[in-house]
Amino acid sequence: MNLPREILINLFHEMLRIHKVQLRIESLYHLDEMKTPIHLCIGQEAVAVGVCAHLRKDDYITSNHRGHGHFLAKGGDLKAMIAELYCKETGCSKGRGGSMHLVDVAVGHFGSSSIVSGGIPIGTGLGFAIKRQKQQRVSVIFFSDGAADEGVLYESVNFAILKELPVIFVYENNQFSVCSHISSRQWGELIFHAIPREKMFTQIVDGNSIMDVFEVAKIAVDRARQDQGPSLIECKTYRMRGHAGSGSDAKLGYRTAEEIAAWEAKCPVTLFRHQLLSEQVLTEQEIAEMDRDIEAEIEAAFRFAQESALPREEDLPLYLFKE
Amino acid sequence: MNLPREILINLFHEMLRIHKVQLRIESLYHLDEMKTPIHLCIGQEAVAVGVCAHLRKDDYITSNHRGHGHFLAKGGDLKAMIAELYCKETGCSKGRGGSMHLVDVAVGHFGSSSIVSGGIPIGTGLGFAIKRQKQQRVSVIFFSDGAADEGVLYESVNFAILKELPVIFVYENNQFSVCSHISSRQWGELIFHAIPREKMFTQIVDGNSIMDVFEVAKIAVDRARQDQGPSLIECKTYRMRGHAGSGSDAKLGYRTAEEIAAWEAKCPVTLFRHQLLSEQVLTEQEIAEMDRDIEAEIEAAFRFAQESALPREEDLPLYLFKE
Amino acid sequence: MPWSKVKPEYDEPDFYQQSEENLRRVTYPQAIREALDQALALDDNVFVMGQGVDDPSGMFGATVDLHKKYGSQRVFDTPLAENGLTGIAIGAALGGMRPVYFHNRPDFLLLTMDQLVNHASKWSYMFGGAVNVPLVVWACIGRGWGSAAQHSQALQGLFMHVPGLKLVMPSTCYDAKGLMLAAIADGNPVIILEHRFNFKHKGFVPENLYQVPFGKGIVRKEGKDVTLVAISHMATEAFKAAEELAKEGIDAEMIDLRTLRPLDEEIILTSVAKTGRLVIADTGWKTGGVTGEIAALVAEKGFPSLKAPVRRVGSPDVPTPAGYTLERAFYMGMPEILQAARELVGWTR
Amino acid sequence: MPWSKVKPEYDEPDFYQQSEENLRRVTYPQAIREALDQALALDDNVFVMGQGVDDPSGMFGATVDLHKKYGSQRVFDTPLAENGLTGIAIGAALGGMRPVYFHNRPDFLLLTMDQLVNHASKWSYMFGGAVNVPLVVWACIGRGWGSAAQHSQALQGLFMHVPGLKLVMPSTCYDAKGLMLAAIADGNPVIILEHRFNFKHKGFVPENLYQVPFGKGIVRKEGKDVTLVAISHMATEAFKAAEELAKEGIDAEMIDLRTLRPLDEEIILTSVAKTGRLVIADTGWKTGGVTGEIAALVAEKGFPSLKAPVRRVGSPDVPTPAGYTLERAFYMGMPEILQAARELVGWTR
Ligand SMILES: Cc1ncc(C[n+]2csc(CCOP(=O)(O)OP(=O)(O)O)c2C)c(N)n1
Ligand SMILES: Cc1ncc(C[n+]2csc(CCOP(=O)(O)OP(=O)(O)O)c2C)c(N)n1
Ligand SMILES: [Mg+2]
Ligand SMILES: [Mg+2]
Repeated sequence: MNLPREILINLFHEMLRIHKVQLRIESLYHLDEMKTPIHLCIGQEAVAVGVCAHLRKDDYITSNHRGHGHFLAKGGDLKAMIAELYCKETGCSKGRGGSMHLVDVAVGHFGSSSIVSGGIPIGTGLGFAIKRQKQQRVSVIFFSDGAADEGVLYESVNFAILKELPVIFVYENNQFSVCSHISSRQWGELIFHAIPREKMFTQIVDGNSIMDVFEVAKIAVDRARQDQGPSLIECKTYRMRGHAGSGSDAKLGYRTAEEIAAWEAKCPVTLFRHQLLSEQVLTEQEIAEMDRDIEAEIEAAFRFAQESALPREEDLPLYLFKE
Repeated sequence: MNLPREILINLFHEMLRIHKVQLRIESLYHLDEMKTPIHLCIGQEAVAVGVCAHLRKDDYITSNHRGHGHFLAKGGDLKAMIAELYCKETGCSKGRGGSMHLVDVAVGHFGSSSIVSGGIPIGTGLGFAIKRQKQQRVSVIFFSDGAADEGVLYESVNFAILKELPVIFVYENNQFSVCSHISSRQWGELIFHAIPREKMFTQIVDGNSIMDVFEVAKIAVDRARQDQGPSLIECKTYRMRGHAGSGSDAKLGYRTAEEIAAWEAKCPVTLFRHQLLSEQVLTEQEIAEMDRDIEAEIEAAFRFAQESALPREEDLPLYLFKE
Repeated sequence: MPWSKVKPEYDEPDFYQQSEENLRRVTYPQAIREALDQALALDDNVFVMGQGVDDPSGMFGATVDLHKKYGSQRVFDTPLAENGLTGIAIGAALGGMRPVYFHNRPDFLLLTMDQLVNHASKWSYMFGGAVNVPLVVWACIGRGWGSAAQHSQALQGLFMHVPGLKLVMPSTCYDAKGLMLAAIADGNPVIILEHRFNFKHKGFVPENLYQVPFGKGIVRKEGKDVTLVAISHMATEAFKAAEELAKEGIDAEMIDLRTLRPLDEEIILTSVAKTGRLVIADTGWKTGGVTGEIAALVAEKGFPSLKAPVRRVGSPDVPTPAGYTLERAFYMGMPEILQAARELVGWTR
Repeated sequence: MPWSKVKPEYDEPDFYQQSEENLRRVTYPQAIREALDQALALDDNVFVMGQGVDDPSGMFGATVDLHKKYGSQRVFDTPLAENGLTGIAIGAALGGMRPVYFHNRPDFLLLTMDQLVNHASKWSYMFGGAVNVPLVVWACIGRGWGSAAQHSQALQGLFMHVPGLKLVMPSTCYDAKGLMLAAIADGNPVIILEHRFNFKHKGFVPENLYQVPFGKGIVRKEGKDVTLVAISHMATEAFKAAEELAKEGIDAEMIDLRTLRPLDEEIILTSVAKTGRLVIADTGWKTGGVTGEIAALVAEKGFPSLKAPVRRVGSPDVPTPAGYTLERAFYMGMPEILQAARELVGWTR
């Protein structure tokens, strides 16, 4: 696929930005100032970026506990996200949600659930609202293999096809749910790939290849926008860090150092970086500038978060209901 | 398939018996002595009989609200079933369950749920117990298209394949859930038919043909008994009466009189009756004798039920727990 | 099944003399249906979903033929898949719609607890008010004719424990319509639990579009000797009990709470301050449910005025039995309320 | 996440002086693990399942390495699919096995309410005792470090309302082992709700195989001025409060209920008959939950001996907030119990 330079650069920039945000969070987590359980998406940057690149501000996404990448790729406010990790009043969820519960209605992010699979039917319902209101929008649902264990996926896929909803199920198959390999939980390939293409477009892609994800996501998004029904994209990828918290978890022994190393070599950001350099889309220097700009933005976001005020104890009762 | 005469006769006898029991219940229901919601299986006799013909007394079944046929085909005690419909202390559930909640542990019937799909994981778990205890048993799960809407079916099928359980999912597709046609609830064919045969044997059969059901059920039961894993048999059939209570519901208009008539012509009992007569397996006179014997048995069962004592109010607290 | 045999038609006492000018009386299902009809006409974003809402019997009459008037886009049948469909309704609500999701029985809500309790009830709070879920979930408590353990549960005791949900239980045709309209207008998840017996009611219902506010109970009969607090079908039973007691010279005050979340604490405490005696009646299990919370409320905040122990009338702690002799022993009602009130009035240390 | 920062190690007071001969002290997770180990060794039909039971951290240590000792047939990881797996566990139990199903958090039990409440709790009753379900479901209440609304729910208030379930909430290492062994030996569905903070405990645990009976609370400290009733982590807080009160000259009696279903009514009523004052402390939401039921019990059956209003210490009626400043306001404990007890002792009409 031959893409205009600015698109390529933008894709790289988004991935690099997410990657760097994750690294910064990780590097500061040991200070215990972010008192919230974090789930880093290092290694999975291409999925969120490749899909969201096709989305408009008023399209919808629903996300899960590992949602930093989804949030940022959809255009969520970085300052508000970091402030949420610090549980500050200026956080996107006013410090009530923490890392697993991000929201940014302004960009169509209606909240991430830390109940695995919880966001799947909700995203399907957002697609239903789009259809009923005859909007040209798309609802994208991000979930991983643990969520694919849950029957609610079967129920949601059925409804999405039944009502021909503009919903895209983005299955980030990183093969693990905490320390359980998918093979100890599922008998084989996701059965929904057997659904006839005219009912639901489904495809398996290399989730670490931004180009592959981008290409297939385009088909799905166009389909949804033209009211041609739902799609399911399975992105084979890998979580580079431990399930929760910071650092590698190789020591736990549920996956081999070799396996981790093999995937490290497939880092989506590095791969794309090399591609863009070799194709001379970008120069080392341009990338270095990009690095600097992103670092500065991240620096500012963390300063904003650290300087923001904490929620006041007396405000505990607020926000239970919309009055 | 060439079957020994006694098997053919037995299959016919079982279907005829279930059919007659249903008719008798229906003919007496208006008296309001059976104060329990009934769900007749008239038109679906071949499914229960064709499958259970291969089961031993110590094999398991789980059933649903429309469970009279399953109960009787598995060898459940007719007297105890009728007494349960009269809510008597002599009922199989001591009058605590009613028509939707039959049980007969002596023949491997561990109770029917009136929560649609509720019995599916339970039957799967019975299969798990069989496997762990290295028994040569089979666990059969009866459910209909409404239950196929539920995600717990997806979860149960996955687990049955994952653990290679001796479970047979018997899908009685009578096309309706109360008044809702399956097409208003599901996008198309059951997706599990796409599962590779070596993982799970699946087949669609004419549920009104006792021979077809019998033949395919044999494959599934043999497979399970030889610990070769689960199967799913979809039996296309039709409910001749209203969803609940007695009599036709043609007047409701959610299905046409023509459709009902067309299926009436495919009554599994009548069809098989003609076959056995034309193939001279049975004579009119032998069938007449069969009729008489069955009528007598039913007569006795109803007398037993009517004459049995009602549960005593002071016994309300009993049976909550096993002490 | 012949429900007619389970409870006869019931003509509600006219609790609303004030409105002489318009005394139109309609049936309970008609009252609900009228609320839905008016809401559907008023707001394009309102829709009605649920297994069987478009079938000939239309939810015991509450939704009958609405699909013919508003089309299958706005009034439609659903797959069973209750948990998934609840999440879908939540998503639709987040997307600007106003779903009203019908279930035959509360028993089926147990399949939806993840989406109702983990999601709908928390969505506004967990995101600091950035989002809200205008969702109405409706279910009708079954009773009699051997409905048995899985088709007759009165689960308000569970939902009353969950912050972020509103819980509505009408007892009159007037409230059934007004509370449904208030629920649809509310910006938050509301659960309406009806009782199958109420569907036999005929009562006063204005034709206009009106709302009955949440958190406001109503005194159905004033009295000074003992307070009877009840909801839904038990309010009907308690009112009958109050009339009986009057014949015995016991002047009971009867309060219909109408909503359990929010709960009208004031109306209860004010009444107990006057009577000093409290009987609470609920259709749910006695232990750990509605009667417990209300008794605790008074033991905490109304203690000084209590002249006698609190009495709770609730279902025995067993699943509902199918058999009618056992049903007779299982279900509480007017006689038990009567008995409890008599005991309290006669009570001395 | 650094739980160590959330609660420090806690050395349990020795509630069991009687057993001088054997004062082996082990950690809370070790106590549970020992119970499982002994049950697995004793009965081939016992098995342990759940998402993560065989992972390196082994349910906070409670199941660690058991799969290595007993094999993946008897200690195995499961798909998430919580509702399906609960039904599968019920079926396995009906087939003669004794499943112990572990969940990280009670929040996930909300996905299983259909199988737990519509099925497991009713199976024996609904079939007139023809069948029974020996099933143990275990989950650990999370707290702190921004666990937030979906990973910290204390849902005992829901389960306490359901007949047919037994509900266990240990507060000591001794009880954690003895109640687990009693649960596995029981022929009925038992839910064990642990508290994450208890896992920091170290306490006396006999090596032998013993059971702590259900429905028997225990007086952790005798007293005559006020009764403190609590469970699980709140029992630890209440005990500390009782010790504080002693310094102030207030002689509090502290009762640890250990199980909520069955509930030891007698131990509560006997104590209140003596003290006339009651504070109830629970980790769950205040409204419609455990504290309400116990307060109601006393308002009903202990009224004559009550000298003051009942006080309930429970969580405010909001979802758990993530932020630590808000967590501070949300979580109740020793200070609130202390305050309530002081008020009651000072209370006059
Ligand atoms: C319904 C439910 N069950 C269990 C959990 C506990 N849990 C939290 S995260 C997680 C892993 C989920 O794995 P997956 O869906 O593959 O997402 P990933 O961590 O790989 O991004 C689990 C099991 C949960 N949050 N929700
Ligand atoms: C979980 C659940 N949802 C809804 C119902 C209400 N209900 C009772 S029977 C029935 C029809 C079920 O249809 P199907 O599974 O096809 O069985 P059939 O009646 O055709 O034998 C429904 C919807 C229920 N009992 N359980
Ligand atoms: Mg994963
Ligand atoms: Mg059907």
